[in-house]
Amino acid sequence: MPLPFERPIEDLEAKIRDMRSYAAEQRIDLDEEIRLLETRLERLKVQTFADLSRWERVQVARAPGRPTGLDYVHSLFGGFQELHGDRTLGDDPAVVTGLARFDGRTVVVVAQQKGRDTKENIHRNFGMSHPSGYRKAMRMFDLADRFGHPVVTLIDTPGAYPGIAAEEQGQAWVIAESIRRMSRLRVPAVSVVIGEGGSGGALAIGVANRVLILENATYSVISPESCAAILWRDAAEAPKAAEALKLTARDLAELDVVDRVIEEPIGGAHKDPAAAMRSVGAALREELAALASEDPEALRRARHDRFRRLGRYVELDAVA
Amino acid sequence: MPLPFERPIEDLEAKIRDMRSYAAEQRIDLDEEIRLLETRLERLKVQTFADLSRWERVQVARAPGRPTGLDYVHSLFGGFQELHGDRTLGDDPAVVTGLARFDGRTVVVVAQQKGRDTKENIHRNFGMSHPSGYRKAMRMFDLADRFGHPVVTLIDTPGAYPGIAAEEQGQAWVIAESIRRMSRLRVPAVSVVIGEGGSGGALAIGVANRVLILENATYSVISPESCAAILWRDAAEAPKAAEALKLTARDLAELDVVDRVIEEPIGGAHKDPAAAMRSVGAALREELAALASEDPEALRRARHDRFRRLGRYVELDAVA
Amino acid sequence: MALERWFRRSRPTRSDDDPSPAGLWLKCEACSAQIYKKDLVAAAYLCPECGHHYRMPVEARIASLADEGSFERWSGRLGPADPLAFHDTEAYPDRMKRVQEKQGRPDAILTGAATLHDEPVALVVMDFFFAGGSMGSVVGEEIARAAERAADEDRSLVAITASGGARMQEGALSLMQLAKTTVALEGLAERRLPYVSVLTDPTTGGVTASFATLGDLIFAEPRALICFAGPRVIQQTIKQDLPEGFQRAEFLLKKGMLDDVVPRPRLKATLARSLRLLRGRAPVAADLAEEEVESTHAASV
Amino acid sequence: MALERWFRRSRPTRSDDDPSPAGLWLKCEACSAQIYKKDLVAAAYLCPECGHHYRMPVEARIASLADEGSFERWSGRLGPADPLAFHDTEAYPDRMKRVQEKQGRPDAILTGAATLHDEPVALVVMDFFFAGGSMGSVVGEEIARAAERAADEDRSLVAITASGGARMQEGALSLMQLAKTTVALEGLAERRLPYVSVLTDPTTGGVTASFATLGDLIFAEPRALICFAGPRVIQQTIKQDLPEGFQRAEFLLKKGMLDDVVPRPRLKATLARSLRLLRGRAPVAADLAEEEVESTHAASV
Ligand SMILES: [Zn+2]
Ligand SMILES: [Zn+2]
Repeated sequence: MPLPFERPIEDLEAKIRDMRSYAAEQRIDLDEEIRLLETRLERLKVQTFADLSRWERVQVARAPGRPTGLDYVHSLFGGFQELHGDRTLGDDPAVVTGLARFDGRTVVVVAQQKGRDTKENIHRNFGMSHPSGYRKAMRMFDLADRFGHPVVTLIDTPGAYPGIAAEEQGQAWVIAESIRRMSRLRVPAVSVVIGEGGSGGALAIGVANRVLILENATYSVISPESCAAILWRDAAEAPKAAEALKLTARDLAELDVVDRVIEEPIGGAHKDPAAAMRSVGAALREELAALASEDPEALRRARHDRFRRLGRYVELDAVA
Repeated sequence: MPLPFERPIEDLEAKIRDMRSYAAEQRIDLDEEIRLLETRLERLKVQTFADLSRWERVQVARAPGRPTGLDYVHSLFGGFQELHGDRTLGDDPAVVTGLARFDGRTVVVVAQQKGRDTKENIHRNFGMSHPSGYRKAMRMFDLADRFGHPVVTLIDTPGAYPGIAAEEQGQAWVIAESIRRMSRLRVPAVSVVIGEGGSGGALAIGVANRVLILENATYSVISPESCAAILWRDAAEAPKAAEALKLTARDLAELDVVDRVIEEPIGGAHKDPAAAMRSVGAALREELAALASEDPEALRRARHDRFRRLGRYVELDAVA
Repeated sequence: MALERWFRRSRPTRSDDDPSPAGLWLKCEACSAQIYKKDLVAAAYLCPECGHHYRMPVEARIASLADEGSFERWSGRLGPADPLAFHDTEAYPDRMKRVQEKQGRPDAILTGAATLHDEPVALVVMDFFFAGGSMGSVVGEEIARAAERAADEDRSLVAITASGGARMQEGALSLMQLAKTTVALEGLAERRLPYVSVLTDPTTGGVTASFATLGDLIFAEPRALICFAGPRVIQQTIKQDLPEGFQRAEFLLKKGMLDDVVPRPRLKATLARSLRLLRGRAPVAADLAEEEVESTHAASV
Repeated sequence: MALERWFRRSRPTRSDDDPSPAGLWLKCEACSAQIYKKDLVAAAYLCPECGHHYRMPVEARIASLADEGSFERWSGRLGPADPLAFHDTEAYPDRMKRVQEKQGRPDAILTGAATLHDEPVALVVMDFFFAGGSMGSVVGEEIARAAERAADEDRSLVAITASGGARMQEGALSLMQLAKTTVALEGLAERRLPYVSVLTDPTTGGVTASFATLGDLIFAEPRALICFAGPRVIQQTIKQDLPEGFQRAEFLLKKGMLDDVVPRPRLKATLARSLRLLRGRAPVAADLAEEEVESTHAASV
């Protein structure tokens, strides 16, 4: 099912298909006409995706068929050895972790994982972690530090799960601890927001030296729906909230929240997952290579400074 | 209720009381006779406690009225600030932890706590910890290291609790981790076995620079009852098992498992808790003072070496 | 992030307001007794009848903790920007102006130096009556600066938290304050200076998920609501009633998340004693005197 | 400590014995199929019908892991002493002598150097058929020495555990092996050398509560019983039936205690790949070939 703003594109694509089969059946030469339509299609796609509203980008970030954490893991990394469990409470399927090879080095991978279908979505709790997932991530941070391997995290979650067990088991405590633990890493850490960067549940594994984001991914303090429910008292005002929250990749780059925006194939990552994954791979390769020569303490310090700086405020003395 | 071997002593004590009140009532001078009986009583006590079988010492180690962890904490330490919780699963009442003042310094205290009556025993699970208790202890080890304060642990447990939740929550995992965590401390650590040192559940908080034990306390790989049930196929053979296991303070000193035996008042700590606590306080003061000048790495190294050495085996080359 | 109902345009629920101003009498929300408001204020915002802990204005909190005349304000020179040009039914700067005037400070926080029974500390106190104590860039920056200055001046850090969570109007920048406040605590750890947090009613969302729960010791006030996701969010998610006492301080103590629940009258002595113990100093008489009245487990009032 | 039923004087249950010797045929304890014992041995002690993992003799285990001809024995020069002069129905030295003759080694452990797909390791394999794999001073010392020598020789450490727990006949000295084996692992950690433990059926008591669960990675074989307190001890304590699958490898994986459950045919490749990854080396073809047949979650056979 196409997203609403994808309909004109799909319509035009259908028209081109029709014309092609008509030309073939009737053995008429419509090549010229088809070429013209294809040019128009290309322009339509570029235009549509350049002009997407923030709310529409939220739809792209959540689109079915968009590559998930495990898709990246399997396409970008070799020899993946999944590691399970938090050694405390359980093994959270909403976070997949392990060791893998990437660009000639071992990396420790922490990937939030939504389902690729309904069954997997239920198994993965729609990518919403319990405390156990963050404890598993922290175990990976420890492992990375112990053996000196870089950390790659892939962020894609609506948020940490809001449930009874999650609260009982200290959801806030593990998020805070994970933020601290990741900030203290003495190895390179790169995070990529590949879909939804949902609030504290995303930041918990996002305290990296370099924070990358895909062009149509989002990263926000609150979901547009919840924000709308609070400020407009109506979740249906989510489009307004999305606009106000400035949660797109370009917005976040302007706010220095992310360091680099990775372009998606025209039409969005869900239209060409392989191309999207290649782009992420290329960006990751560059970032990890750039960090490889830094010494452990410098890496920690740089990460500390990066997050220490974030925020905008007014010096009142200067104003007065 | 006296322990079986305490009966002759209690009888003699009763006789002396009778004679005193008879003398007072009848206004007869029996001072000479009473003095003689008192001398005999003293000798009987000394003899009885010198000759206790290992099984009888097990009884003394478990005797009601014997001072518990919290009794020591309140009598020996000042300004006790109890700290609760493992920040993960719960707050185990079978282990009491906190900060306190002792001999002019701050110490971090970890004390296993049995009940002083039935109600408290149920609350404290008879001193048998769940994983949460060991995690709480580890949190204290972290705190001690972070602020550079010595650790004092008081050991008194039949063992780690064998139950469904305890196994599910990784009882073995936390004991192993606690052993490791304590062995890595970079501050002085002194453990005192004040009652029952029940197997891995005791060792988990017993990896100290100096391991002290009260004269009638025990420390064993398995309880005499369980050992008897396995080897003699009859738990009633516990006295035989206690004998074979060599689990008394003197035995353990000979095996180098403990470094120092603290004398109890004649008749056992339960007969004069205040005196027993004073003796423990004096021993602790000496041990902590001796360790105070060691540097952090030397303390860790010495603890490592102490436990690395334990064990007795035969070099077969030498034998052959 | 927890729902921040305190940003709703109108109808703030009664308990969101400072209980002290306006009207002479109050009906206790816990025991229904009629309370003379002056008595409530005089009793550190405890119900004189049942001991119920009311939310406390920032200045009263500082007065209840700092030794007399010892408090020296640090915060106040930073004000909120409007990085998103945020506008819901009202522009963010306009909304801020109103709250600033009401609360008499530029944002939802007051920080400064003080002594607690002669123990030098940096105090960080969140103002729940200022936009629900929400954390934006100013709150995050003030906390970070206080933590860093505490480390420089050899002071322990004490944070009294009360917050609806991160501030939506500054978007992802508010979210980043979780990381900023966290990394700013490192200087204290490196210098072996204690950081103790005290969670008061309510402490939720991004504040709970960052510096509030990173204390070397974590205390909470009786019955304080402490959570990541608020009760209503959870109820909407799971469509079930929540257990009695869920997300309250006493519940979290049982779940192992707190070092203790400390009633307000014992808070100053508990803090001073804990800080002195952590710093290896002998507690002073005032701390020990309070200790005598303590039971092993914090009594709920 | 877990009950060590393997020390009972008589009636050892069938599965305590090496399944290979005596008799040509065996009825599978899992699927009841008639198995030709030579087939069982040839298949690394997996039931050819249902894949059930039988307990494996130490030499067969080493053959299944070490590259051909690569194993070099380290252990064997230490024998048990009798520090307690222990005597139940039989003197401890007499009992040891019998077991030593049966198993052909001085105590319940074999250690040595090997390569796994060319990756240099120290192998520690516990012999469950030797007095229930119980850990006394010799077992503890051999493990400690193997860990230390691995660190000296720049090898990873792989421990294959199978044990009823600490050995009663050496009393508190056996208990101290929990600490000894733990501290002996420190050299590996300091040199950034991996330690991976593989828990096989059964791993209980003091072994589970020490080095076995301290691996950088912890794997287990399918259906292996892994516990601190044995099922019977727990049943006696709580007087209730235990849940199905309780304390089995798959159960513990779900509880977060294991990195994965690895069927025996994939064990060597999984170990080699994991060690190479941890050491920052590219996996070799043999490890990756095996990987293709893996699903995300370890399949139970
Ligand atoms: Zn009231
Ligand atoms: Zn079979």
